[in-house]
Amino acid sequence: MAIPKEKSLEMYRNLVRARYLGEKIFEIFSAGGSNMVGLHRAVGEEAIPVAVCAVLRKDDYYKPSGVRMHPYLFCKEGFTMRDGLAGEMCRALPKVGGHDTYISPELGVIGKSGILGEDGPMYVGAALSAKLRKSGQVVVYTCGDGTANRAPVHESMVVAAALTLPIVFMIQDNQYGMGTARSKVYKIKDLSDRAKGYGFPGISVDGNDVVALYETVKEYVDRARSGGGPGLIVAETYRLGAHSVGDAQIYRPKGEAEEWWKKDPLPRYRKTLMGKGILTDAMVTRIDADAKAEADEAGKAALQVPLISYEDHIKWAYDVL
Amino acid sequence: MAIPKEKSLEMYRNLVRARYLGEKIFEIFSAGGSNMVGLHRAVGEEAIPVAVCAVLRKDDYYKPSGVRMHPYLFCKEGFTMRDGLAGEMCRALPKVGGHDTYISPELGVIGKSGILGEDGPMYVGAALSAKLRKSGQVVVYTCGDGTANRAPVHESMVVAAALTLPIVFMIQDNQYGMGTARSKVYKIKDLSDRAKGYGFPGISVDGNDVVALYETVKEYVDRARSGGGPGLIVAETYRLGAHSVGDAQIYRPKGEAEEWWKKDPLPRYRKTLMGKGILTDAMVTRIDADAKAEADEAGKAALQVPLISYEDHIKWAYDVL
Amino acid sequence: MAEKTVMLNQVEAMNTALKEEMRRDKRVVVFGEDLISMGGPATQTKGIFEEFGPDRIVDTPITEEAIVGMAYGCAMTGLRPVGFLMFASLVMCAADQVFLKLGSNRQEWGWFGPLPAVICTDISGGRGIGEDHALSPEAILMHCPGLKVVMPCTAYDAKGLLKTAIRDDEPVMFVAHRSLFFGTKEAIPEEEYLIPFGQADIKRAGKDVTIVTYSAMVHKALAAADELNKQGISAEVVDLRTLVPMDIQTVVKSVKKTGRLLVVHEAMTRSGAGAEIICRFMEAAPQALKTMKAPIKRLGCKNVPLLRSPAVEPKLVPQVNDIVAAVKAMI
Amino acid sequence: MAEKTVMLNQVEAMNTALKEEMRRDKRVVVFGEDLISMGGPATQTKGIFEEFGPDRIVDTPITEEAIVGMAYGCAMTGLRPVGFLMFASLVMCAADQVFLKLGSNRQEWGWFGPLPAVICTDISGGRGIGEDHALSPEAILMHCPGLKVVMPCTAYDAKGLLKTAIRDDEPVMFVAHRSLFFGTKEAIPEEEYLIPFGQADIKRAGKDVTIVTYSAMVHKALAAADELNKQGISAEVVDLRTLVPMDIQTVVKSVKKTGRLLVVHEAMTRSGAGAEIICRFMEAAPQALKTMKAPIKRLGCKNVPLLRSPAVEPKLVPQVNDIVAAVKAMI
Ligand SMILES: Cc1ncc(C[n+]2csc(CCOP(=O)(O)OP(=O)(O)O)c2C)c(N)n1
Ligand SMILES: Cc1ncc(C[n+]2csc(CCOP(=O)(O)OP(=O)(O)O)c2C)c(N)n1
Ligand SMILES: [Mg+2]
Ligand SMILES: [Mg+2]
Repeated sequence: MAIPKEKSLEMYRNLVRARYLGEKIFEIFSAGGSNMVGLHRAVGEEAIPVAVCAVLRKDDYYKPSGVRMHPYLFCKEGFTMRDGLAGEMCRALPKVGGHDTYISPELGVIGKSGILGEDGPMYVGAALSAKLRKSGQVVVYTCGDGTANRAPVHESMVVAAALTLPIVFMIQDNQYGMGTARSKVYKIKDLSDRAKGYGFPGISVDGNDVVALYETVKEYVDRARSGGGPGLIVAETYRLGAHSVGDAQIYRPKGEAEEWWKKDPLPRYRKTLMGKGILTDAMVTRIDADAKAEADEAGKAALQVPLISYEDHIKWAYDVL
Repeated sequence: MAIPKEKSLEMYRNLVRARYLGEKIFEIFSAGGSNMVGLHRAVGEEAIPVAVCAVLRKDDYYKPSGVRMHPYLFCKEGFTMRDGLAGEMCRALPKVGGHDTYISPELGVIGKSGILGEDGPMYVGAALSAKLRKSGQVVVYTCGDGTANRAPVHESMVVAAALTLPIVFMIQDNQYGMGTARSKVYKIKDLSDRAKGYGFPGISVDGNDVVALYETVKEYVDRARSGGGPGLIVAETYRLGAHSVGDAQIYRPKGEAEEWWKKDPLPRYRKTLMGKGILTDAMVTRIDADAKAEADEAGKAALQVPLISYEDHIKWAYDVL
Repeated sequence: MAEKTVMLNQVEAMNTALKEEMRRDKRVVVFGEDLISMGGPATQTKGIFEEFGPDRIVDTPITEEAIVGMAYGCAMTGLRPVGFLMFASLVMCAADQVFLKLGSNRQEWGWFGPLPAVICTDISGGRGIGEDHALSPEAILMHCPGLKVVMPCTAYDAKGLLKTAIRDDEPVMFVAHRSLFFGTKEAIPEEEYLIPFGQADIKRAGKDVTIVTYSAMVHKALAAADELNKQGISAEVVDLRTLVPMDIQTVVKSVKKTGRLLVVHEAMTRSGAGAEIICRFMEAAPQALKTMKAPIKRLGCKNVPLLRSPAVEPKLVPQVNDIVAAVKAMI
Repeated sequence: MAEKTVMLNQVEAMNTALKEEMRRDKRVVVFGEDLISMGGPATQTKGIFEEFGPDRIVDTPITEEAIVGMAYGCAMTGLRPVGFLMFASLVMCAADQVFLKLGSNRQEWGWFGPLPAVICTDISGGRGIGEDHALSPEAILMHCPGLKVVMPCTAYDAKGLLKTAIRDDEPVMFVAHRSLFFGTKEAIPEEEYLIPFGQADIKRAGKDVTIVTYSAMVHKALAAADELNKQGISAEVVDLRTLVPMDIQTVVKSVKKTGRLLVVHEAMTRSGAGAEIICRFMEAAPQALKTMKAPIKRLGCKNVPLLRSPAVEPKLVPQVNDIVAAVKAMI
């Protein structure tokens, strides 16, 4: 499958933007006073949302993985980097850009759960809805390797299989769930074996390889869209940093992260595209500068977005006391 | 694997006893006034508990399938037919025979859930306990094909795999969960494929064939006991009757049950044993007469067992109001 | 007004409500276990597949978490789903979905749009089938932000309230009672009607005591009122019909008249809905307490699990004679 | 008596309690998520693996239903398990296990033997991390037959109550509060002590108003009492410590003295524990209502989901000034 040049560049640009976004989040969080509740960094795992968003339609449904990937929704058509940042700080401009923090049904984002995996059934509902409405929409639901063990993720797969729903499950396998190494809780080497128990296709793919990701997601999304039902993609990647601020990482073997830094998707994809002549040094410099400027700008803009206020919050309620 | 002659006879006897027990339950229920809450018949599915109990040690843990199999605990060492019947009517002789209705930890029965599948994690706990106590006990946890899709059954398998626990999961696949044909909710033909997603052995076996069941259960229980971890056995059988009283069975194709009656495990096993010369006509007649007499006796005895009273029930409580 | 009526029991009334709403609004869809294959475990959805086809009603595997989560997902994406849970205890299998996703998830993340989802279920208590099957979950549902809680006791109310639930833009837990499904038929207007939420209904007027209750207990309270009447005590029976929102003003008005308040429910007493009803009453009428003729009383299931025995359940859950006795002790 | 003491914060006190009980009784085992790999998400289990090894502490996958179910299974088979849920909202992921299996299953089926299981968890509210993480589940736990509910607020209480919980033969929900884990260290006796369940503790004596509360809110109530004191109002702060069983007599005694009752909690007001506390008070002291100096009041979280924002949470959950204002309005 040849990826159109424009798509390739879009994905490269998004990878760079994603990297700067991550740094901006860290910067704002570290500065304090940002109304930001916690910090779960995602450096090195950005290829996954970038590739998924490159495949999806604007009205397709997408749930990025667990606690760390939501700001990366900015790659999805209709969202901006400012939104990703503002959402992280629980700020919102009601209806500006048609969305409020992280939820925007018309852009395919219907919610997320702080309790891991509970958003699975919600997105299965979106898939059922797409099927009943015959809208041609597809859902991509992503969760972490730790989360993939949870009950609601299982029930999601059961129902999606039984009803042949247009949903692609993705496990973002970054080798850890908090302090728990994946190998401690799975007796299968290849998490995509889970698909065998449900009777839909499953595949593992290098989650730091944008090209492989794009091709696999496209194949699975196309199949789902044409009525072929669900599938499972496991994207193998690595959580380069701590689970969250405060995690001393006593469980991590020495040298492991260093090995994975060598597989960083960003320089890797840059090299691929330069090898193909799609990217030049000049473009790299410009994309980098643009992304950095965009992130700076987005940071400022996000801090201008008003905090959701008590009054906003209470307005809708019917039995406040 | 040669099954010892005594085991074979024990299983045949238990099959016959199970059949009479089923009839006795039906009789008592139909007569009314028995304090019996509902009726879920299990005719034709008796080979499964019979084979399991023939393999297990007295102190092993066993949970028969779902709503219909609990009276068949009488096959387990230490239980009697009277207990199976009395349990069905919520009668109990505290400490007589060391057990009360259906729960008897010292005989390996720690509870059951009216909400399907929720007993899975309880029995996984027994398996963890056996492992931590190094007691050499094994757990067999059985549930129906419908129940096997539920969240807690999944989490049970996840944990059992991760911790290499001494537990054998069994799915009693009787082709229906209430009105839902198994084929409507599974996209896999062979339910034992579920094991592939957890990384432990799985196998499907003819659930109306006592010999095949015994051999498979023995292999899986022996492996679990020797530290080899969990496994999944799917016993293929058929729910010959309605789900429960009141079910008009509008969903069942004509003639389907008739086909399965031909596979009734009882005459089938009788034929096998007679072919091998283990059973004679005279023995058949005697076993039959004994079982019938035992069931009649057990029926009377069960109705003598006192109902659990309000006073019994309230005695243990600490904040009744 | 001599309206035309049709005789329906409660499950027929619910079935009719569903069909009427499905005809009126193509976005209404229904899903759950055995709804097509068996017409619902208690004929709630009989004939719906035949009339509306596979795009409007779906049978699921035995996956309660998924059913509730799917209701959220459908409601966020242009449909108006009615998800069925086979009995009310099953909210416990989908508790995070019910309590934290359906009721509060979108607002926790700062989105304040509509979520027109109904979860339809029924309490199976009163048959001695044990705690697992008989749970009456309203106190827990009331403690969740963002859920409306409807508990009808007549065919007329069930129909009107279910239709209102389907048209509501917020999530609604519609909790019927299985023991009432096949009760006496009632004359139900053929013409469409809705019953607004938050309006209690005085099922029987009286002047000596106010019995506040809902769901199946209304019928026991009415029977108790009959009995009390014979003994010269006149009881007013207030059926709350919806617990969120709760019409406490009707209760206040009634108690101002009678001077006595007894709250009755089937669920366990401790931390039950009765406590909330009593607190709301006190908050709405703080001065009433000083002049009431007897201390406020509540009556619910004893604080122990329901034994799986028809012989014991009636001793744990309030019965007609318990209500009679409680009232007499107040007088 | 000049006992020897050691300075511990609350999480250290809990950790010490666990270790003491594990040394005392080999049947005590501990399991949950990241207990070994990280010493517990908040160092609750630090050092336990090192001292007791893999037969006494086990790390599980992210499977909350399984954790609670396993506590049942272990407790029925000769062990005394302590299962950890990473934060208290997760009871919702294991709701059937907590509410219907742990608390009532064995008795539903007619078996009345012991079930010495502890589920240990903590509320994560107060940090603006949203409803999903901040749930305070006590009202729901109290509504389950068969569960004891413990909610300590000091290091001293946490240690003594956790030890009692582990020795109890009935299932206990031990619900700490994360915001207190790393608070000021307290002088904890080196010698062993236990705190019995069902004994409220008067954390501050006063004469004008009784503030009844528990868990983290005790500290806010104490701060409010300080502030009120400056304004000439003397508040008594009663810490219930355990909600089931509940020591209502201490509350009654206090209110008889003060004539005023305010109940405060962090959980949502509607159908919250406050309602039960108030009802129990009324039931225990029906005549008191006639003579109290002000209507009883409750203060809890507003009936909306907690927005995931540190800027808004304090406006939803009662703060020191809200308690002060509520008391002043009563006087
Ligand atoms: C049901 C549930 N259990 C536990 C937690 C606490 N928790 C938050 S993130 C996390 C690890 C998740 O691991 P994984 O799914 O692999 O995602 P990753 O953090 O690696 O992106 C845990 C255990 C939670 N939020 N929800
Ligand atoms: C969680 C849950 N959902 C639904 C029910 C209602 N119910 C009782 S039995 C049954 C069918 C179970 O099917 P299966 O597991 O195949 O067991 P079988 O009845 O065939 O033995 C259902 C849906 C229940 N008891 N628990
Ligand atoms: Mg991970
Ligand atoms: Mg079945």
